[in-house]
Amino acid sequence: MEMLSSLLLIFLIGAITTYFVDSINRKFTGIIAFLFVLLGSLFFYSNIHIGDVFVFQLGGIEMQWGINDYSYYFSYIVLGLGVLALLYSIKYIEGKARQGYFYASFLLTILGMIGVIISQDFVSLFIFWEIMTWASFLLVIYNAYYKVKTKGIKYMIFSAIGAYAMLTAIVFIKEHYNTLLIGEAIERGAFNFQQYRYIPIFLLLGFGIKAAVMPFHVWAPAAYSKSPMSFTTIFSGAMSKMGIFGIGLVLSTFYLQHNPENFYWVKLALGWLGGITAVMGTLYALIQVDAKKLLAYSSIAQLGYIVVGLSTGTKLGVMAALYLAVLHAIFKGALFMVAGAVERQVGTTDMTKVSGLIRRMPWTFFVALVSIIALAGIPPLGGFVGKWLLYEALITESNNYFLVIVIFFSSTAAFLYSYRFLFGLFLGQEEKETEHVKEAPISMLIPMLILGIGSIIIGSFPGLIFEPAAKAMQAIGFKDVTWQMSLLSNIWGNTTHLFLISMLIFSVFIIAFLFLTLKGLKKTRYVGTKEISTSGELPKEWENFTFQHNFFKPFERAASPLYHLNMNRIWKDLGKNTEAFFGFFRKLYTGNGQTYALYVIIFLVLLLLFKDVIFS
Amino acid sequence: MSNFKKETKILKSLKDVFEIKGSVKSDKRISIKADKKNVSSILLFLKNQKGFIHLNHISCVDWIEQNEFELVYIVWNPKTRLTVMVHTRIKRDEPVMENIDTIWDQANTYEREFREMFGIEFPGLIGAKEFILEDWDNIPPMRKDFNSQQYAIDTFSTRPGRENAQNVREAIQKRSGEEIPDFAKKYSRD
Amino acid sequence: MNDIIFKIGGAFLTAILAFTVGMFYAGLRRKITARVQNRVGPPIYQNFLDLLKLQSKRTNVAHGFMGHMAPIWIIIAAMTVLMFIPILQNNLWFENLTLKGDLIFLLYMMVFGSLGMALGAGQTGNPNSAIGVSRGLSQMVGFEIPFVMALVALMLQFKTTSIADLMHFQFTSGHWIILENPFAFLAALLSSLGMFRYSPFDIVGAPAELASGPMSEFGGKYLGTMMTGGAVFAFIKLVLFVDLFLGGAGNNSVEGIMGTGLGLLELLLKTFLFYMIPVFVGLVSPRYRTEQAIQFFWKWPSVFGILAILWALYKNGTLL
Amino acid sequence: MIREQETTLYLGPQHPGITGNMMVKLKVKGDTVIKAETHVGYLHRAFEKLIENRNWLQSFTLLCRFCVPEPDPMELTYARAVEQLEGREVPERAKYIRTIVSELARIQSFLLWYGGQSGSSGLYTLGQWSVGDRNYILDLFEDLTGARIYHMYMWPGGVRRDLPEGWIDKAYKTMDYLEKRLTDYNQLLFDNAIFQKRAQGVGIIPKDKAIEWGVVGAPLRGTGIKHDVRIDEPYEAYDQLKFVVPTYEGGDVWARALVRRDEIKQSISIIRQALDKLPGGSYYNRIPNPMKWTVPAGEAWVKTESVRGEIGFYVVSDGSNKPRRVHLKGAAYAHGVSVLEKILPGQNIADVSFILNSLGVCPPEIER
Amino acid sequence: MSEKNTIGIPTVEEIKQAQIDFSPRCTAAGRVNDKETQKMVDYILNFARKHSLFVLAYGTGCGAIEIPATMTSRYDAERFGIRGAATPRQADILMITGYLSTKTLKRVIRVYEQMQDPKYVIAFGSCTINGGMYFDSYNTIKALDRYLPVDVYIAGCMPRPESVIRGFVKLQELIQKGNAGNGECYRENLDWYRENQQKVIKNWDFPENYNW
Repeated sequence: MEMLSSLLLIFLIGAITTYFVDSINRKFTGIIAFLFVLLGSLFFYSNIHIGDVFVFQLGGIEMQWGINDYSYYFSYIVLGLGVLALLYSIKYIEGKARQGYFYASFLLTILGMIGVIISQDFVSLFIFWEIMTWASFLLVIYNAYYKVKTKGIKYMIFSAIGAYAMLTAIVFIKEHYNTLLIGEAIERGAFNFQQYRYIPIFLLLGFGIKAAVMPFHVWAPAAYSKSPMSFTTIFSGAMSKMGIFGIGLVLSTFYLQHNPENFYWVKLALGWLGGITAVMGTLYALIQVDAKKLLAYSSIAQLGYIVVGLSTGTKLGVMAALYLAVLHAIFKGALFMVAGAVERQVGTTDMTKVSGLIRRMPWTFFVALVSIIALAGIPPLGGFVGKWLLYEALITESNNYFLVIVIFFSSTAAFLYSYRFLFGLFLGQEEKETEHVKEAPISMLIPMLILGIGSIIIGSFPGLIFEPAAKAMQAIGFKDVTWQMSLLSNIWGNTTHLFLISMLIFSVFIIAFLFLTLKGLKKTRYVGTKEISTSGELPKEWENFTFQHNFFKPFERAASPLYHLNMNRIWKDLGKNTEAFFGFFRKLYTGNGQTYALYVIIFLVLLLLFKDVIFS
Repeated sequence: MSNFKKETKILKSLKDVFEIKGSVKSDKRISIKADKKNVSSILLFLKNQKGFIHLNHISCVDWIEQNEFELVYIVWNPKTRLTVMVHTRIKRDEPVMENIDTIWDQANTYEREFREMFGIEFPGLIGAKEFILEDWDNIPPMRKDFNSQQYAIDTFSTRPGRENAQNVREAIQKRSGEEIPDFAKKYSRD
Repeated sequence: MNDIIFKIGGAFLTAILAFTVGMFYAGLRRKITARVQNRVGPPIYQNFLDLLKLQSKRTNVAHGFMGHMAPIWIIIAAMTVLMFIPILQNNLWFENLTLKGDLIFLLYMMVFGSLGMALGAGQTGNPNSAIGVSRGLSQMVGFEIPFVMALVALMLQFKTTSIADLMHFQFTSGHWIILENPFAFLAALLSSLGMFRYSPFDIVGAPAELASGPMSEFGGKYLGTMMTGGAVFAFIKLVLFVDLFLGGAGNNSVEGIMGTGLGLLELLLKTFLFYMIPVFVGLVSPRYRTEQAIQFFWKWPSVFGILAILWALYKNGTLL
Repeated sequence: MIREQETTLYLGPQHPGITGNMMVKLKVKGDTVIKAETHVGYLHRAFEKLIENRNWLQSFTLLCRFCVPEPDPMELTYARAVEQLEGREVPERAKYIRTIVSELARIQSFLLWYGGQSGSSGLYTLGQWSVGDRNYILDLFEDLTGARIYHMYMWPGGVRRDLPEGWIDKAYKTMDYLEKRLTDYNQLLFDNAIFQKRAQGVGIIPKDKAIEWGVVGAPLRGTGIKHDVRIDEPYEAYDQLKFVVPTYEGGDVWARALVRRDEIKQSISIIRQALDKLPGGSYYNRIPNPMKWTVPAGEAWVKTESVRGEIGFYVVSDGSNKPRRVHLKGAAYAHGVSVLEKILPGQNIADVSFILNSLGVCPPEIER
Repeated sequence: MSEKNTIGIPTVEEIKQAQIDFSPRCTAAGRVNDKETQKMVDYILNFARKHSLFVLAYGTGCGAIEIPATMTSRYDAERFGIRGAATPRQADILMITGYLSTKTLKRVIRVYEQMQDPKYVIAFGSCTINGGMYFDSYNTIKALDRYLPVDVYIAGCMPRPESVIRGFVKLQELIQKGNAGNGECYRENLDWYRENQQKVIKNWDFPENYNW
């Protein structure tokens, strides 16, 4: 049973080793870090089995680490994406300063996430959660080492709020249910909304902040877009799923122990929260000019779908959520990698400055195209399956009908930013400024292509994900979860045959492609983007022919009432109003990770000391 | 006809302020001749004091015999409906005229045109050099000493049969050997 | 074996039917337009000639790979959607894959073509194309909302997400959905105006504004293939609406080829009648600006959509 | 070289939305116009240069081609300028015929405007109707002058031909027909909610700046300022006929459209009145042999109201048989360049062609 | 005078020698098909081509005023399959409606080259034939066929809609015979055309590697 701790030890040793290797020879830092993660993953999948439990005492507190189907499912996301992201990092981060710092934090983050997955008691959950948060904070500020206050402070503040909320909930659980083990707490009904309903609410708050749910999403865009892209892959792909992991855990009791109809408001609130998150994320994504920020907002929207799926509490809905969790990791991981590749090769991802990269970076474009189609949910790629499950769950199994419209609005508007991303970076005029740009190096292309091809395969065979997802669902209490390899069906008996669809699309594609290409092949001229019909005029060299600014201005004008709900502004106003009152406390927030850590520990100690006084 | 009361009043007030020659030409038409340097102040005076807020037209005539360009500014008062035509002459050798597009924006268009077609310079004029023509490398075409027909023959390939286009009827007659038809004779006068 | 013959033969038959009917309807539209405009108008088969001419252009210009692919996406979307839409009731030849996919799939698949075309138009680098795409996608968000509301209403009311089931219900019960849920029909009808992209919603390729929008750089075989796709899509939309609201076609008990013939006749009649609505609206309407078009869809059609859902819940007994 | 931030859109010269062979270069951000630049010169034929090489009468063949949609006011203005220089009297009948012809020309130009304005907003049916019905006016012209577009009918001293037999009846009938059709047009265009939405508040010319900017004609009357050459300086038979000059407040496309809608009705009424009152007598004061015909030295500035607004001819004679200078001030001269460049920034791309049509920009008038 | 080719129109060399005022013609491949089997296909394709003529929306001169009349209700050119096209990529016919100023000529050449084969040019009005009344203008070209291959001339100033339609019908006859559409000839004799074009257009700034 030492396996779990040795797994964590591998990552810890890796972190320390990379940190010191960097000061000796910078060349091998990335490779070593990658090898450590690869080793850790191989170790995890070869030596650790479902059902492993490791119990030990730490300072009088009983700790329990273990693995079940539910956590095993999330380990795919963390370790799979972790390996790819580190492979990608080698070339991405090459030549930059502070590589040891980067890789050490990276490995610590993975360690934290694995820890969160395997911990079965609240104390270790909290500790690993904090390790994850700190390490990721170090990475968020990696690019802005000397401007920490402006870049990382929002993430830190919201993480702190989440951590305090979680801590409060843990203390309450210990108080009321006298246990720190998650399993026991669930059995004793700690997460029900009946008795001490602030416990699940505090927990949901803690997890929801990490999952960037609606009112607390404001940290996400800046944090996602400002950190190095290879890390954002993990950050948005895997770490936000830790929030989902937690929300799923909390809600599982709710599904199992109670008749959810009695607590319709929980479903309603969570569902609408997810729906609004999705809509706002989408609306803000489509007005972004920075591709990274666009993807960041899009991540928020996608997490909104997952929350909606979880909130339904039905088999199809939770399946949709779990499916989307993996799929989002796949396509959004790939997209962030694409953005990183563009950033590395061109120097910027500002869509008003870059255009026409398709001929310069064809493979990157291919990955971007596939992932965007998956993101937009267009058949026959994987994204469609998620959308289908979500809609069918909402229509057939939930009676939250207007939420369907909201979700549909969000996912239709997602076409807009999907197109914007592809057009902004890869299509449009090929300018002289980008003539020198070359394709990304092979070690960056491989993880991108793996993820891209992954979403193609999953589109035809979603059963590959359904299988572990079904097991995970059984682990959190659903019974008789059925799935098929490439067939979707709802409770009304309506089906969609994905493999058939893929075959049909593929065969029509072949026929149409052959017809259109072979017909008049000799007389078809492939010309550059400068040879367009500009009303007979000869365009001047300095004139810009790519439509880049305010791309969806008409939509923005039509939907202008929705844009007035700016959460960022609300938070800012709140901050300003309370500024005077909390003037003193503000001084405590230096934005430095270490002082922050100190405060957490002080708070913990104080809480334990005065718990009788406070909670009696 | 009226006795041009309003017209003479305007003329008199102009004569009080500026050194100009002028006359009332016809109903609602006041024609004045001014020196080149006075033009912009006269126009400003007319616009701001007398209500001639509408710039109707600016024209340019090439008096090659006197070696001068004549610029005519035609302004109009929407209330009294009078028109003042301000004439000024500038030397053909140094064709520079004051720029008045600060008084009326649309004067810019006229001035760009004159710069191109007559070669008159307006210091401080904003706008692309090429307004109507493109890649023009000859003398400004609207000058009287520019021979359009000769230029056309030199530049463009013409189709035979147009050499003597002035007397079309004769040419037709010569070619076809036909008589001029009666209906055509009716319209030809001597 | 017999099954495969039916499937492949049926697929070809459906494709040919959709293509022919779509092209003839486009010709008919031009003819009707001409008659309204005091003109004689082109012959009804004019669009076939246009297509033939475009395909027989000797030279073609493509602006790169995505530009080359643009018409292919449209064909793929058109053909795939066509295979999943029931043309006739209980007819083996026209059954195709109707039971293998549902409305959600159709909704998403119908977007496939426009998005692929948008990508192709984007690669040409013509600013008009990009502006056209921006307008088109924005407008799509507009009209899809009431349309989805109508569909959700139908799904809730009849407890199915399959279009074949909806059609079957209308056949067996004899009640057309236009009467069962009139609000859904209204919402869908108004959004269909946007789907057909005729005036007042022809903002994508508005000639006086954007030359021809996304199509600006496409000519010859590319434009011809797009025209084919467009014709098939017009047919698809019509059949979809007829299936959903007007009882579908082939509601007869005649056996064999006669029954098929009668069914097709019914289909033509219903689709023609439905087609005349966008055509005549288009004839007398100027074009909206983009945001006005979106706001149009978010006003009355969406109100009808919400009413449709409430109506469906009321009929279901789940309201209140 | 620094690439511009704004996207460049060439509206013209080859573009379905441009009103003639010109180019408006738009710099756009989003779908909002940031900067507009008019480029002309595509139609430059050097008329004014050529006229200096023609004699006084030969100039007419060139003159009418100044602006294609409405050639007759050009002839009329030039004829009046020459008459003014020469002091030649025009018979009363010729004055009435000239009035009728110039009003007919206004109507046919209005019908073209209907087509342009509705076509640029996507309503093609109206364009088909009105441009088709315009042929009836052109038929009248053809009976009268022998040509559909370029008539060269109004000469110094009167008109070239008398009215043919039965022409008056035909003119009455055509007017009746048009009046009937106009209600259809107006129902289709002005009662249309979408057109109202499109036209209202778009392309606003401020009232206090309009005259100073050089705005004339319907755009000026659309801002609420009543100015019409036919009333300010009546020519031909206009002082003997009753008509109203419509004005509307607002200065937007909608107000301009309303002005034009009312003006076409006024034109029909003017033609009816002129036909009613048509006096007898001679239609032409003969001029001498045009090859030797000289005009006394002097200058003339003559204005006429065309559909696009006031046009003027500045004619200078040096006493020879050829004009010294003929300079046209077209209505579109200010509209097409400086006014357009002022009002386009801030507008939507969708409205550019719409505004161009409502201003009646006619490029050959600008560059001649 | 050397012997002439089958169509009876002199070749480029002959023109250069004799200074005859004709633009060069050619019997480019693709126009004539010897194979029997191709004839039927050609017949059908030419039938489609002649009945589907997309006219580029480009009013190059004052003749553009009769185009609306031709297209609209009384004359209704759509009967013949004639309709407008917004961009050169989609168009078949370039109508030169009247005189061409040198500034416009440059744009017309650009637009013509962007059109796709088979493409036709209809020259409209007397001024495209020999300069018309602008014979002494310094800014308009006098003979269009020196700069672009013209298929059909329509004489008159302006030509009435009837004659415009007659011109289209004439073009249709040529298309059916396979004699229209000089895009390939233009390409073949590009040097000759370029020489003429550059004589008029002083600042020749067309892209060098311009693959139209």
